[in-house]
Amino acid sequence: MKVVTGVVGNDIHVVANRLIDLSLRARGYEVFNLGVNTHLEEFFDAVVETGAEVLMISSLNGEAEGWGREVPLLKSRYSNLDDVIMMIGGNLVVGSGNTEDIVARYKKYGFDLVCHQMDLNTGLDMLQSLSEERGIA
Amino acid sequence: MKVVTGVVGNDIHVVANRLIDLSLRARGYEVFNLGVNTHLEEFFDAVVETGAEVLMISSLNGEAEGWGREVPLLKSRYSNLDDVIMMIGGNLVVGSGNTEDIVARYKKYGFDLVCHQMDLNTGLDMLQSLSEERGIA
Amino acid sequence: MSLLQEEREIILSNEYVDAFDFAEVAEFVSGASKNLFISHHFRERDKMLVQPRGGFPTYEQQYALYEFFVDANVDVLPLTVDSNTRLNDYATAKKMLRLSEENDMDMLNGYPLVTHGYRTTRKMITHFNKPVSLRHGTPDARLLIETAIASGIFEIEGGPITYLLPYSKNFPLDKAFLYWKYVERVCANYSQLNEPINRESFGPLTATLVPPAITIVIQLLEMLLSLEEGVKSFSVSFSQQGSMNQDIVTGAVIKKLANHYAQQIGCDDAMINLVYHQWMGAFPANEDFAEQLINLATVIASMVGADKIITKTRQEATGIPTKEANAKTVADTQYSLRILNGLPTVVDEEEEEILTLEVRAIMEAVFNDPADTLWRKVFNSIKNGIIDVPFSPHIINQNEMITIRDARKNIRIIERGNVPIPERCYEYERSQCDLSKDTTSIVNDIIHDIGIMQ
Amino acid sequence: MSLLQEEREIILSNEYVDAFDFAEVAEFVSGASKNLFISHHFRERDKMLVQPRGGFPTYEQQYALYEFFVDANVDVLPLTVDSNTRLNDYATAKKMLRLSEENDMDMLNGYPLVTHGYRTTRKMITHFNKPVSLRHGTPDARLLIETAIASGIFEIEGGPITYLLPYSKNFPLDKAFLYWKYVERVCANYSQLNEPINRESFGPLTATLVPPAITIVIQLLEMLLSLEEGVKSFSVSFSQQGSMNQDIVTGAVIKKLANHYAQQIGCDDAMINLVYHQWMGAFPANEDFAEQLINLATVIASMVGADKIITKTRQEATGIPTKEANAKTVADTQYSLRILNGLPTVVDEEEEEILTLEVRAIMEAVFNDPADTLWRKVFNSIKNGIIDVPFSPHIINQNEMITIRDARKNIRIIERGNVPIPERCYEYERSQCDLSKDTTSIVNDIIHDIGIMQ
Ligand code: B12
Ligand code: B12
Repeated sequence: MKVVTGVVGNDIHVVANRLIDLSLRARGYEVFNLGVNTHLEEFFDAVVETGAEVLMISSLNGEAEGWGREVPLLKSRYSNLDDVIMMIGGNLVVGSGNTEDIVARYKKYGFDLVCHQMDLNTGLDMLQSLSEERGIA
Repeated sequence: MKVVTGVVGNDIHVVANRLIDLSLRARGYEVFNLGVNTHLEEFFDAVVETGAEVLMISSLNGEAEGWGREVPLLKSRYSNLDDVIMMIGGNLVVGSGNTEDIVARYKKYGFDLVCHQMDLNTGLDMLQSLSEERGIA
Repeated sequence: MSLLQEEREIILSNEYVDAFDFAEVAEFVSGASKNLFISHHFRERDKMLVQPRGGFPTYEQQYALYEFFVDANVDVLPLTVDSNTRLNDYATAKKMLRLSEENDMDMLNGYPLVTHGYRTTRKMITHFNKPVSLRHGTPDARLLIETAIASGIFEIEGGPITYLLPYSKNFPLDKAFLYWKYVERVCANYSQLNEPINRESFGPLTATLVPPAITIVIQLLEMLLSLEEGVKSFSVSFSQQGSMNQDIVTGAVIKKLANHYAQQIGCDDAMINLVYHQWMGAFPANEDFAEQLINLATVIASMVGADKIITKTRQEATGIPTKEANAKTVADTQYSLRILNGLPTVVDEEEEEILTLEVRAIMEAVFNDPADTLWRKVFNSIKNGIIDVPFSPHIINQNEMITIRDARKNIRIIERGNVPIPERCYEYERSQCDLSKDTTSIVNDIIHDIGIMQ
Repeated sequence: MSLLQEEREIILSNEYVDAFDFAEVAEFVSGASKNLFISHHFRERDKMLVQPRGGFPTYEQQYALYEFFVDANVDVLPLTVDSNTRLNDYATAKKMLRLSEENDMDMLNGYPLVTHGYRTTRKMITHFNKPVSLRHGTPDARLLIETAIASGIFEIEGGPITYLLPYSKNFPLDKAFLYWKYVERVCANYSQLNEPINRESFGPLTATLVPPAITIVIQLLEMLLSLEEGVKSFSVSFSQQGSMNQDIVTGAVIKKLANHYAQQIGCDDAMINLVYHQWMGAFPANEDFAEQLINLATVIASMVGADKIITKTRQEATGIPTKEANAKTVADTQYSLRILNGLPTVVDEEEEEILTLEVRAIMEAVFNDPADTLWRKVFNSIKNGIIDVPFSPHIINQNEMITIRDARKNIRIIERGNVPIPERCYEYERSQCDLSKDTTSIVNDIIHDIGIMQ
């Protein structure tokens, strides 16, 4: 299964990104890692180009909220992205916030899995369950 | 002006007692320091013997509450103690408590000045005001 | 029946004690879990052991406190005894316990162990199955110690000097020595049944400007008095003094000399450990600051290389801490110990030499006392001021030694009184301080030095 | 008109900047209060200066933050810039500022200084009359620095390497050098009008397993690039590394070599200071533990003998800290510094020697590059991996050096890549680690070592 991953926006926190890369490979995924400082269009373009089943976005520095709001509009400009599993994790707000509220908000932006300050392995387990559910594992 | 002072009960915290001794003398009082581990009767006996105008009790280890309750009964057994300024200070409860409640309680036990966790000099200034008020300074 | 056993029977036939079953207690100790013995943990440990302080009036409160401590990953549980029991005033303790139970308000500043008795207390101790340390401050601790060991408490703090000079106004000193001789022998005897009972001396003393030479001498003497009676596991201790370097020097000298003197009396088979107390003097009222102080103490304990640390709480300035605050310190201290890596080795040869000379000179003066036994030599040395503890409330203490802090906050002896500080050391100590000031400013400096952490 | 001035006019004629009045700004700097200059405080200070981090989107929030800091007895105020402004994305910064103002929700992780402009910001800075330090992470900081100095911010953090390799993915390196050359010259010029503007390098880099040799080399090179342009007050810095001893050694070596190399280029008239950052890596989520970590950092900073400490907060793992949490750290740190007395002097000659040899070897390799100017030599050295920063996100970084922690948690180089670590040092570093493990366990060790404080 193909995964496009990277860190969204003007965010350069790379450590998690390196670990995600390692972990995805260890779990047998084919990884296209766009690295840090990746803008939304680049993510969507890469998904289209690679035919990835999963888009896994990280955000650490608090920018995600700003970018998240752009997702619905931008996604609507691409066709054939409806089946892609959209996943986001890291620190999803500036400052601290209530996880339930945050999850609800990001689901509205179009994400299937929202992993605010969640341990990486828990997040990857969730991905596995969801892909099995959707019969794409 | 004569002051009887000491630390009440099974309390052996001596540091404040030494400083109180020094400070009272520096302010010109004649001091009868009974030291630590002094029981209520010893205080009252000393006031009677010396003819002191002030009884200044310290309690640091939290025992005061237990002894305070005995004051009204014991004091009633002595005559001529009504004009003595009764003062208590230090840590007046076990654990932490609300200062207002503590002051009210100790006033009921018969203390004129209640200095819970109060700076020594503030307490001694209060003593001065009160004695001036009562015309015994 | 031995003399000791006769004495034991008299002490334990007391209106405050339910029938004491010697045989049952011996059986209990013989079969007790190794986990209850701190001496066992000292041998097996790979990290500094963390022990809080804490005692509450009722059984239920103490039990709840232990639950909190265990959640916070405690290594050694404390049982701190209230101040009435400490002064053998069991009647008041009993009354205040009843008041505490009835009024939902604490009328005791610790756990009245004798009042609760060993049958009740043992249930709690064996339930938690952790080593428990008895903290009291009692000159006559005979009844208390019997009750403690029978309860499963296998570490006993204190000693005839350290639990007398800071803790009592006029308890007779010779009595204290004899009562503690009893305690040592009871501990030594029980030690033969299972792992050794650990004895720990109380190095902090009055926690107020006590110079390291006095602390160390008293630690060594209590160690010798205990080993003499057959105790096989002993902890010397001291508390944070205000200067990191002075603490490190103190730790090095006390370790070196403890082994030296233990060997001198042929007791090298005993295990000697070092315990460090987080700051024991006047605390800052600001609770956030108190935490910084506590954390600094943990760092210093590591640099000192202590085997156990005894903690304080953010509420120290206010009153008996809540179980929450107390458990928080334990968790924080364990975390700090975990992240304290790459500690440098510090050696200050000059300071070590001065301190060693001081301690050896005082020890020699004590040994040279003409009395026939060590305890009588020590007794005489306190009476004549060869040993002098600043800020002791006890009437027998000379109170002639004057100490003050130098610019680096080391505690320095500026008046030695009758303590035989060697000339060279005395000059060195005084040379570190500004002695040109008048008496009033020196008194003000002392007041300031007491409140140095506030 | 000089070339520099022409360039300045171009940069400052920008749709995001209100008309920049050069003459007025020069006059403001000339007459500015000495208190605004950290260089002045460094000269006068008798204690370590305490500086928090902090930037909020709106003027009102930033003002309120400063009020809290002043109450907590701060020495140096921070102005941390948001990540859009850092990457010169002023359009997004402007949009997000509006969203933040309208929505009562922070959409920026710092203060968008260019968007607010110097006229507004100067009001705040001069009102508080404390030195302010600009924290950004911007490769092209020309516009930002002009705005900062015009606002009364007289300490500028960063440099062409330290604000590029950790902070950017693909910003061209040569451009960064030229843009920073501009910054240095602007700072040097303004320094002639009043007290010197202080430049500070950003030693923490990626805060993830960077070995001290790399940190120090980069500090020294940025210092030289800055002094070359006429800067007269410069701070080298590094952050807590995880081993107390390694930090002390790093501090000793960096101080010694900074003076050495400054002298070599005839700049001994410049003032060089040392700044220590509390732990910059992954923090524990438990906020109580975070405080222990912060406090430990303060202790180490004192042992290192830093001139300034930059603080973290208990909320570091969670998100941008509240002003309350941020001010609390300042008050706590000031208290800790006050009670940290009697610090021992620690010297580890062997480690100092190894580290010094490593740094000098890398410096020599840089100097030996055939290019004509220092900045080009450095540029080439980064390109060919003579300088290699672990976990840099930048595409030009070699990423061939591999580091890991030894048993005492020192960061050790186990693969040197193209970095000219001398043979003897390399053997020493590797000999401290267990290299018999397979690759998977070494990767796991690295993950563990990143999270060492969690
Ligand atoms: C190291 C660090 C830096 C380094 C980064 C070096 C580098 N190039 O990587 C430096 C010092 C350069 C830096 C800079 C900045 N940083 Co920073 N940084 C950190 C810090 C201390 C550790 C991050 C880290 O490496 N953690 C280790 C990794 C392994 O853990 P992680 O990143 O949390 O990722 C884990 C999980 O989140 C999860 N995860 C991540 N992504 C995903 C995705 C999915 C799908 C799933 C399931 C899980 C998952 O898995 C990872 C492994 O467990 C954090 C605070 C903290 N966490 O302690 C702040 C932090 C992330 N930084 C922050 C900020 C704001 C900045 C700056 C803007 C400066 C500033 N204003 O303070 C700049 C950013 C510049 C930019 N353009 O982005 C904030 C973000 C605030 C917010 N969200 O509200 C934090 C939280 C600090 C704080 N409290 O203010 N930073
Ligand atoms: C040093 C110390 C000791 C030393 C005492 C040595 C000695 N002989 O003096 C040792 C280690 C031996 C000790 C023992 C114990 N201590 Co103690 N000790 C302290 C400590 C840390 C400092 C006290 C001190 O010297 N302060 C410096 C002096 C100058 O300040 P001060 O005593 O607060 O006095 C000032 C004011 O209160 C005021 N003041 C005092 N009296 C009066 C009177 C008047 C009229 C006025 C106006 C002002 C005033 O003026 C003084 C100068 O500013 C305090 C906690 C703290 N404050 O930080 C605990 C503390 C007082 N101890 C306490 C306790 C409980 C004990 C023990 C029972 C052990 C235990 N269970 O923990 C035993 C007591 C044994 C006994 N029989 O009493 C508790 C009391 C708890 C409570 N009230 O709820 C405290 C608060 C610690 C705590 N948080 O648990 N202790």
